[in-house]
Amino acid sequence: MPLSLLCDCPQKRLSMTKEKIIEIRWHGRGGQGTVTAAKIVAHAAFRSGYHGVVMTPTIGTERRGVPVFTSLKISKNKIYDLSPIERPDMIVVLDHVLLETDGVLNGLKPGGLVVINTPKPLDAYPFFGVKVAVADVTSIASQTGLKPGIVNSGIIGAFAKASGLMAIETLADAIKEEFKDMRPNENVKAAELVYEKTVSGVQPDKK
Amino acid sequence: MGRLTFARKKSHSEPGPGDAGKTGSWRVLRPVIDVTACIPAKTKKMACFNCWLYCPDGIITRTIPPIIDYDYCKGCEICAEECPAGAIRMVEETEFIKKEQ
Amino acid sequence: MYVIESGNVAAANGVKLARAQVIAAYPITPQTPLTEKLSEFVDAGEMQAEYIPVESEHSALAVCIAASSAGARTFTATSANGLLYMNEQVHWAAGARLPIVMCVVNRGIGAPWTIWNDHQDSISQRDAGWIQLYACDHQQIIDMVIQAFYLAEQVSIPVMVCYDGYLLSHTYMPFDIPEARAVDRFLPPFKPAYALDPCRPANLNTVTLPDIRPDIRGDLAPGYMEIRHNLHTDLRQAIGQVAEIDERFKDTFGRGGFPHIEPYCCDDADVIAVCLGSLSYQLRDVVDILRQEGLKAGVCGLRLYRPFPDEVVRDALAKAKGIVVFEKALSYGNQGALCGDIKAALYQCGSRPFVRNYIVGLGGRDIRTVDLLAAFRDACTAPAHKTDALEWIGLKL
Amino acid sequence: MNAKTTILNLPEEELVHPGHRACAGCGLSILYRFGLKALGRDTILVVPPSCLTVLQGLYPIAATQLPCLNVTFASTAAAATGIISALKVQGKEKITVAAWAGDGGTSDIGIQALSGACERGDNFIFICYDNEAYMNTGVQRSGTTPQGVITTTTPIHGKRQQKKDMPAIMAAHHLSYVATGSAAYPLDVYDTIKKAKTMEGPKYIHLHTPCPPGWGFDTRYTVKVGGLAVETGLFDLYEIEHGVFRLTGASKKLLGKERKPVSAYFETQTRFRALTQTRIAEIQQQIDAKWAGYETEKKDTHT
Repeated sequence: MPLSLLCDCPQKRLSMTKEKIIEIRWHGRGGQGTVTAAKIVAHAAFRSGYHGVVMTPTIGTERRGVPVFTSLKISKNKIYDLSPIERPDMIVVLDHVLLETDGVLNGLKPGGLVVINTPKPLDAYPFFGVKVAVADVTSIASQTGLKPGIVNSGIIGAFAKASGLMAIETLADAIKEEFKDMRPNENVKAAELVYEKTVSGVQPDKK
Repeated sequence: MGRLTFARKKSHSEPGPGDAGKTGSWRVLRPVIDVTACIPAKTKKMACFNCWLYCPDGIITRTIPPIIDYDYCKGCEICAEECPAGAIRMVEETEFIKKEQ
Repeated sequence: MYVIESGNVAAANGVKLARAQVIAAYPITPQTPLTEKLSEFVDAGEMQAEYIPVESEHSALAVCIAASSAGARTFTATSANGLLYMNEQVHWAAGARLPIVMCVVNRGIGAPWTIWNDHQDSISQRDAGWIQLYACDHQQIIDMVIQAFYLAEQVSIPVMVCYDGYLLSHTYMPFDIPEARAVDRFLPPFKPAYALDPCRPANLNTVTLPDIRPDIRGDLAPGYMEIRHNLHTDLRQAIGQVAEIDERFKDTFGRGGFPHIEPYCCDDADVIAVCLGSLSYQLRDVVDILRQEGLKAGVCGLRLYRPFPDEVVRDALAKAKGIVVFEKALSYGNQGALCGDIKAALYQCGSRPFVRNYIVGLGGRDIRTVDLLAAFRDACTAPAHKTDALEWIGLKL
Repeated sequence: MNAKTTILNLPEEELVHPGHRACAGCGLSILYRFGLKALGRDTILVVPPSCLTVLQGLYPIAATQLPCLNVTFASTAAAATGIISALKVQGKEKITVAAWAGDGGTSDIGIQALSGACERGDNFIFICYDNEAYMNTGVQRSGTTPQGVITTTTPIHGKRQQKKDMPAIMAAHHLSYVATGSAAYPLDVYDTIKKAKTMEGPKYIHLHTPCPPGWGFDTRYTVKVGGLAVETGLFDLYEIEHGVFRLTGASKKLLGKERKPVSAYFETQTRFRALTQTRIAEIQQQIDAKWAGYETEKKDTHT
């Protein structure tokens, strides 16, 4: 085989094997429950038939308040590649302020999805060529009786609605299990309410 | 794996006398008890036994009279030093060799 | 029962199912959550074991050495500098022939400080006389821990179960937790050939002379060299026992079949990648891409690194044109330790494949699939100018 | 406390086989004989490298009749923990676990593990036989070598630093029992270890151990030299039971009496040859001050 043929566009070929894997990156702050949110989705994904589930929390010295991220890869087949997500299909942001820090949206695939917990309206996020979903998770969650600042259950509702990857019922079950000793019903309620109130849209490319 | 097989696979030592051989050969001077001066020997009573007490090698008996195991006695002289009756005399080993000859 | 949990939790569940009786550990990243989980099991009464919060790794293994000598099934875990701090004890445990199981959650070693993954820690202990197993995913971790106790007790040699720090230890994946009753059938309680006992006194690990010497019955007992020869011989024999245990495990739990190496697309491969740990799974994706490109690539992960299964390795690799050894550790000033072992194993072959050595991911440097692909492809397509020189992937000089 | 043991009612059985490798006149040999008598057969020993390793025999013959685990230098007390926990899971808690380590294995390389085991409260007896230097490797200074002592690593001027006060360090761990003893008083050592056996948690016993070759005296004087250390008030016999300090044995008898001058002790050993008269006078002052304290305490407790 000629060398030139072998070397053409490794990225493209790479994506051929990887396209079966959905890569979701979760951004939050240390102590906000980012890992828990991703873990709940991981459980729900597994139950929805995604046999390949790999969730990797921030590697290193996690400290409260520091921006952290968690990677979640899901696939119908076993996932062998544990390398970090470089081109996420979806990005979930537990705190809109994090968008001001560098790198949160790095590598997002064209046509990908950004889910944001924000009090701002959808048009405050003019990201081109990607789908944006917003919900004011912080205030919706506090209406359910959860302590102010508990957003990791609520954001799952926004994720469920915007991604369409798995049923809200499956996610609700996973939330109940994860929070079985910590207000399970309120947490499920938060996810359900947020699910209802999530709005999303795709900003058309300027061109 | 049996115990012996296993014991041979590692350093597994079993109790027994004379790890260092007959340590009596280390001796230059031999403690000899003078039964006419030794308190238990003289009084025929269970008494004193400082030699038994202080012997680092535990080779003197607590009997009347005390008996020293010359196979293992290293000749440290503590018994002679600690005998309140001065009943233990240290004798050159060469004298015994001469006698045997 | 399927769960989605971290690799450390997988290991902890393996230890729980194995009914370890004495657990000693000292916190060190990224091992800590494993022993935290075990202390939780013990505290909650889910596990009947003594959990000893020691004051150092040296003492952690001291506790295991002594408890094992006194007849208990023992476990500890550590990483990186913790393992190095144990070093003396690591050798001691093997020489004393104690079936201790230790998880080494692989991490790079200082200086400078790093908390991230590479294999320098366990590789630095490869000559200590332990059995070393490397896991690729959580299922392997839990299964390997259970098998490790059985193996260790069969051959009276300690076993290290190594798995990648963070990549496996802190990553969540689905895995099956076997049923306790099935594990009990697989792994009977620990019955040592000798345990410290006032009724049968023995003085263990005493000074041993260079030459043989009669015992109290007058029978000749081995010298230091014979005892060490025994260790080596038994380690070599353990290669076969690893396979038997794997088969037994497969019969009970339906998982296994790769006791020594885990080859992927190796049968007709021109060039085979060799490595330890989860990297071999990542390389499977690379192999898939290369195969799509029409290149006959394969990857062979080693699960058993010590004793080195050289015959198995030779059989798997000798037919290839080239071998690419990807390593997360090296013998500084020489080459990767695994690469040296692979070369030695292939030395007897009539026509030897070329062997290239890539160093990757030291101190947690991201191992990007594209980089692996480029290096592997290079080895596949331009083997003619290949030399023995060590190459580094992802180095930013 | 029970009636004191006498020479006549000490157990007859020797638990150390004769013909072992210890030097003639070894202070440790005396202590070990009576230590094992006190511990009894239902005991498991832990021993790090030291003269005791040699005394106990080279493979495949053991001089000791008790089961013993030889362990690495730094790990003695942790190994004791390991044995205790293994016995516990097997329901054999009645067996006594005793560690015997030298001064280096206790106060230097072994102190981390010892402190850890004592903080954990593990039920064992730690016995330090203090011959005040690394004797097994040929007399190098240790943490418990007294000031001024000539060793092979303090060859000319003697050790410049003070002796580490190991029993005080152990007492700071709030142990149920800390006690000292000396090879010159084997009966007291026997009673002390017997008493330690009745106490819960970690127990620490520090034994002053004259060493003829290391200290530089004739083998016959082992008991005499050990006795002088006590009679001059330099090394004191005491116990600290649940935090309460009291002098014991020969040291207790010194209260209110005149003690021999410390120079009488120094003169018996060549290791003190670098001590100047001024230094000896200073040490004498330190001893006098310490004993003045004991006398005051005694008065306080009596009033």
